[in-house]
Amino acid sequence: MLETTGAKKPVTTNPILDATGVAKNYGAVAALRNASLSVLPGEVHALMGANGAGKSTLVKILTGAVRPSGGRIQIRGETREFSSPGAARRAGLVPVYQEPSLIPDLDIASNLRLTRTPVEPFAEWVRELGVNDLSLGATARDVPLAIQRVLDLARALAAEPHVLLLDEMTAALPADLAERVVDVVRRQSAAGRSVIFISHRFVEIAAMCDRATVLRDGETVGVLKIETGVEERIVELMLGAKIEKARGVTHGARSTATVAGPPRVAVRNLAVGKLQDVSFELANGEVAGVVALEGQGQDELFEALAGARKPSAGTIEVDGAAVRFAHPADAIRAGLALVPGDRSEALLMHRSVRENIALPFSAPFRRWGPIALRKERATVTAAIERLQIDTRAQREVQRLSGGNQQKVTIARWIAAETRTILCFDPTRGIDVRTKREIYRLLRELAGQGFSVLYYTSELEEVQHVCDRAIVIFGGRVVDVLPVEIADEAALTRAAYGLPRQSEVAP
Amino acid sequence: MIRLIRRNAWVAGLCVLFILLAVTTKLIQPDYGAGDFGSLMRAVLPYAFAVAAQTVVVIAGGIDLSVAAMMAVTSVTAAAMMNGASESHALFVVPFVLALGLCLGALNGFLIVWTRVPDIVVTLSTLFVFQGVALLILDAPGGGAAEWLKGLVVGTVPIPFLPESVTAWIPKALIVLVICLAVVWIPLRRSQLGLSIYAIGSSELAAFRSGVSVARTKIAAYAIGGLFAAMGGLSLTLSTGIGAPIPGPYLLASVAAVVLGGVALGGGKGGLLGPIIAVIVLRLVRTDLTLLAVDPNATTIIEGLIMVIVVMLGAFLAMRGRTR
Amino acid sequence: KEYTIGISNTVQGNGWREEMICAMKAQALASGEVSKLNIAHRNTDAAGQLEDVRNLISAGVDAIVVNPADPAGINAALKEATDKGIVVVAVDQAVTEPSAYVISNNQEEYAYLGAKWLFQQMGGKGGVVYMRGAAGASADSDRDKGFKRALAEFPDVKVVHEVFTGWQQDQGKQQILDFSATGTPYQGIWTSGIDNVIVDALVESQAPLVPVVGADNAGFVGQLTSVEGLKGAAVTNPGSIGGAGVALALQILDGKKPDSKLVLVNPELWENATDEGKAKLKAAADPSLSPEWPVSISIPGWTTYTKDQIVACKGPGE
Amino acid sequence: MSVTAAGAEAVPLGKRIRRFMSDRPLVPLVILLVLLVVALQILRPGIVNERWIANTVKFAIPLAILAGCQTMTMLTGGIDLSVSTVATMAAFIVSTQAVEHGPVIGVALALLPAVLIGLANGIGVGIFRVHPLIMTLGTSLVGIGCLQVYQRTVIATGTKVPAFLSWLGTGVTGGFPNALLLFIPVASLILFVLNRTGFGRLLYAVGDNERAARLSGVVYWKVILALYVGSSLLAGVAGLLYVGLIKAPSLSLADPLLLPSVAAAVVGGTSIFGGRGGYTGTILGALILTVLTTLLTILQMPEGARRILFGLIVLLVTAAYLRIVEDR
Ligand SMILES: Nc1ncnc2c1ncn2[C@@H]1O[C@H](COP(=O)(O)OP(=O)(O)OP(=O)(O)O)[C@@H](O)[C@H]1O
Ligand SMILES: Nc1ncnc2c1ncn2[C@@H]1O[C@H](COP(=O)(O)OP(=O)(O)OP(=O)(O)O)[C@@H](O)[C@H]1O
Ligand SMILES: O[C@@H]1[C@@H](O)[C@H](O)OC[C@H]1O
Ligand SMILES: [Mg+2]
Ligand SMILES: [Mg+2]
Repeated sequence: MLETTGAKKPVTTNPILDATGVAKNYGAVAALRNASLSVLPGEVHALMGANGAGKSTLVKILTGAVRPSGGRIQIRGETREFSSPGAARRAGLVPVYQEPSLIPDLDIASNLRLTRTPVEPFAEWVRELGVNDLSLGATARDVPLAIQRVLDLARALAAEPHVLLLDEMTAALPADLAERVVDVVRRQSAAGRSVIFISHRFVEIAAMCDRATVLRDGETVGVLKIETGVEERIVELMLGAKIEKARGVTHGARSTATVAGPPRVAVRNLAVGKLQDVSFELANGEVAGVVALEGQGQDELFEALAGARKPSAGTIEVDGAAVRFAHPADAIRAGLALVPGDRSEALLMHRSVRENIALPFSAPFRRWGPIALRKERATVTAAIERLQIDTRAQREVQRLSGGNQQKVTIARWIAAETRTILCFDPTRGIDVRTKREIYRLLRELAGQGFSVLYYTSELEEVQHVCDRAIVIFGGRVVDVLPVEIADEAALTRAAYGLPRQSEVAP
Repeated sequence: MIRLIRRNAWVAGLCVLFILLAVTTKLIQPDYGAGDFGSLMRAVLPYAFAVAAQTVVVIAGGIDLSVAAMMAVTSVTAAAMMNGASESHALFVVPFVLALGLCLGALNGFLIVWTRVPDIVVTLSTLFVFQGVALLILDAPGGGAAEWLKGLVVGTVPIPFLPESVTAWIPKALIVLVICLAVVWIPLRRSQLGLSIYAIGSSELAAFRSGVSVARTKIAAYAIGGLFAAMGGLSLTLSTGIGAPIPGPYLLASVAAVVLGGVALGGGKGGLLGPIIAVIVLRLVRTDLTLLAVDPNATTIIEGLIMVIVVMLGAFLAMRGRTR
Repeated sequence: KEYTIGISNTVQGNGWREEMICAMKAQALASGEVSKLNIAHRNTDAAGQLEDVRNLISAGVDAIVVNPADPAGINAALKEATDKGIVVVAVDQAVTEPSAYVISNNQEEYAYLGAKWLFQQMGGKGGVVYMRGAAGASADSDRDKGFKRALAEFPDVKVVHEVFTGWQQDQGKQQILDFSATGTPYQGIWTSGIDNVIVDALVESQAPLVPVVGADNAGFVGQLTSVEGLKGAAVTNPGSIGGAGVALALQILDGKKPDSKLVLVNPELWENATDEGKAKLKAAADPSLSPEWPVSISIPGWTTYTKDQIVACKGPGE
Repeated sequence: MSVTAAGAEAVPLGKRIRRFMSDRPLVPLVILLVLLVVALQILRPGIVNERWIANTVKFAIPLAILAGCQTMTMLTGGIDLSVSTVATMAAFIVSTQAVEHGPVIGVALALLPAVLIGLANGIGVGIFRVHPLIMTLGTSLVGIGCLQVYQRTVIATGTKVPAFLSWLGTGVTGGFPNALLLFIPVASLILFVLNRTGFGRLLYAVGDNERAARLSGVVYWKVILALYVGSSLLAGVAGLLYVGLIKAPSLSLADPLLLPSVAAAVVGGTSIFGGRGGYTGTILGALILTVLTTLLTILQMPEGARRILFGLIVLLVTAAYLRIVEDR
């Protein structure tokens, strides 16, 4: 299982970076309240925490991209506060942020010049990281995302940082490139440089980190040495409680098979984006899970079904009739609606909960007239109650908590009585309790004959909500697993395109 | 790469348009000669500087509604200072006015950074302020200009190794324009500041994270805009010999030419060459219509139509490119 | 003889200037000597007029008749024109370029006559609202001289408000409304030809009808004989000076140069305070004209077109 | 992530006032308006009377209508720089056509270019995705050029402002300007559309988050097309009213209102980036700017100083307002 890496470096007692009591408020939202992090020279230090725990915020504060609301940061024992990333860079702290930071309209050479990065070492690192055909004249915008991430890293490495901060550097990378990153990070630490490493992948943590700091709700809740068996501890700390095996929540209540007639949605030989040839069916009253590794084209699939993107080949049938969507409005008319993974893509952040939920009602031209306010209030209130949305800050959705925001995006379609909801990683960045509520809600909907297509990046969710799991790999559906056998291990194998193991795990 | 080609294609397209118009001009008026081309370039001067000012700011992701008002301030300042003064006094006036433009522009940038009010609103406010300042300096068109300054844009200069038949087609006004723009623009393009200006225009966040001082860069971009506007103001004074406190039509013209020149509103893209050629094209259109004795107001229609159609076409092509 | 004449004017939409253009067209047509007019008529400033005049030079005209935006601002282009042998005539306002001819109303006298009458009506004391023309235009600065000369003769008359109307009706009206909204008392209004809208404004806002001086614009002349309680005077300022300008240019092209480069037409004052004045106003009134057109639609000794021709506003070949 | 409940803990007074104002953004505007009127009354005692109020309202109305166009377009993240041209065209056409064809046809003809320009703007912005600033600037140039050419064809006919427009624009009945007869319905309509109709919701939605609106089935170009046509029509109506007020049609009649119309919307709290603002604030903004203009005239400053103060105050108010609303 987990093993600690090689021989320990001589441990100096003086940390190179020491942050204590760091806090950051965004209005009413406390992204960080009391975070601390101490990194030793030559150490690879993992920063862990659930989505929204505040990892990225901490990185931004440490590197001067965001001003803290409180706390103290010491570099080599000296208290510092960086006013800009430039200042942090000069002090030897170089980040790779979670989002690409290349200037989109500049070519690579200019991007290097902008950060005064020497070209030779940069090119060296790029090759080292496994990218061989890079043109310095290419405009950053035109470079694929994964390569942009590699360039970000190479640029940071070329600056010869004392402390390198990597925020989910590997998340968007294919496995081979991710491995290269791990190699490179190891060598950094061997050379006596420190690395702060953020990732949700335990394999990577185990492979190279010395210690881990765990954040929960903006607070440091533990610092652990990476050793065998620490994984459980970390997860416990991250979630704040021992994860109960919440098996069999409701998925016994399947009604799929009993519904006669054509499937609610049938996808045949669909090609869109990275997807080459995808076929599956979604029955009435079914929650079908979609499982795929990052970047397999699942987002394109959902967008195509929601009418937000045109497929290049294949057909979509709804209730047995072929449909063609030129606009999400067409899909909505056919009863298909998307709940995107990124809440900021779905919400009118400055508008009220009520307006957000009622938005689809006003969209069609014939509804541009006066609003039936009483009806609207009734519909919206019903939806709010059904999802138990905390509406204390309902005048502006941006003041709601993330979980409540996510509920609003779902409530919208429940109020509109949309028959098929396409949920794309709806529980991303949501606390455990809210997650449960969402599972329950979706099962309830299925029980009433609604259909749900459910993509999740957290594999154990499949067994909480889904009736089946459709696994996509390499542009195709490689497997459809019944929920009984769709545990994490089986799904992971399938997601990597490996064949099913014949016998069920003991 | 594709982007590079496309950008150059835009400029090339403008050049073709210019050549077509030039040929048309010669067809309409066979007597059209070097002297007339000189007139064209003199008419181009203030517009070209106005559009240069706007271009820098737009590339930095902003917009400057006070361009014409800054031109008015600098123009009347120059005219008032040179009024009745000795010829050599102008030697002092020119750098002073350029510095003034730089300061006015920097003030715009500073207010945008400091108040966090959107740039459109800030420069809308300073548009009124600068207009007022111009009126306080001269409440009516007037003042004067040194003769040698006026002479700066009239006629031609002999250029070594070039026959007169060639230099006749290189009027001083063109030379002044090219030198003034090049002296600022070429070093800027190559400098870290120039890069930073493109960077903040392309993505303020990414630029900030790349260590660019967004505030300082923005102020600098507006300041350079102000410098170009001051050149425009000076060019007005030295072509009319007076300063006029009410701003001319340079704001709308500058925005139009920036867009026609292939610089995207929103920033981060484009160069100076396209907008300058666009401005020349627009002036030549007016000349041609005058030669044809067309109502000058029809020129307004045609300028508007060119703008609308070209921009729609550009947007349409961009859209096609995106869906591919 | 078949000449082409270029025309440049920088105020559009002002009735006086429209009459001027029509007079130019009518005179060109009536003369029979002009094959083509090339008219650059738009709202612009000195810089824009420079461009227009230069484009007219490029177009190869034989003469340019120009109403200058500024006395000095377009000299460079005028010089270029005369250097090429093009006859340049400035109408209505003077230019300082010595090679150009000027034919205009005597602007200083225009202002002096009206202002003096007004101050007399005010009993030699009180506040006057001074509504000027376009800032920097030489007609305006010449009129300012005349106005100041009259003012000097009446030490108890004070200017309580001075604005530039830009010779635009809408601006003038807005300005007087703005001003009367401030409640500052005044006893007379002098206008640089933006007159009938001022009377309208006073009537509409029920402000006291003080004496008003304006030009001989049809609307204002009509008001002087019809508006109850309005005292005022119209000073002649013929827009038809444009026709005279064309006539002068043609004369010069034909080789008959005038003795002086400056030709002045002297204004007259028609007031409604005396019976004699009223009679003159009655005789001059012409309700068939657009209210913003001056009633003096021809200049004896210069223009040769008929009323129908100027009203039709058609040039050669139209 | 967590939300701290705004509640029991002691909040400093300054912050409380701010929070109060940020929840009621109209309060500071009303305060400012009152302050300006008080200043006026102190500078010239007795000026604030029935006649003055009627006059101020008369002049604020056309500005408020044009600022309504800006408010609606700005809610979607746009701006309509063609409103002054449209207003001028409507004014000029009605003054030249109503004489011959009567008021009904005159008004119809006057509003025709408004519809055309609105359509062009809507198509450019909504379908071709041209930046609204550029699109409306372009159509405005075309429009003004057409008007100037048109003017040359009607020189002989002359202009005459129809009597009913003068009555509406300048008349006062029982102390109330007749213009209110037009403005109250128009303002109520705008307020109703923005607050109580599906279309109004969509304007906010499109400006707040276009992608979210699209995913909810909102068809962007339809909304934008309707918006710009509506804005143009409104501008045309404002032009008709304004020519009734000024009674002197010219080719630049409404030009001086363009920038103030943007300023009124901005001062009234509408965000130029879209999604935030409302028409009540804009009406207050228009009143504030009108009173401010009078105040500056009364101060008898030279024109230059007046413009400087005007600019500074617009900037100051916007900056202060931003602070109040954004900092929570
Ligand atoms: N600019 C902002 N305005 C308001 N809230 C913010 C802002 N940035 C972050 N937050 C909130 O602060 C919390 C911490 O966010 P942060 O991005 O640091 O989390 P994270 O631990 O990096 O999560 P992930 O694993 O998803 O990247 C989240 O609830 C987030 O919504
Ligand atoms: N603006 C709104 N927001 C939220 N819910 C709404 C809104 N308007 C209507 N509803 C709800 O949507 C459903 C249908 O509304 P409504 O009664 O207006 O439709 P209808 O007129 O019966 O149908 P149609 O217009 O399709 O013929 C009802 O349940 C109503 O409560
Ligand atoms: O009187 C004015 C005239 O002299 C000026 O030049 O143009 C407009 C007229 O109103
Ligand atoms: Mg995050
Ligand atoms: Mg993060």
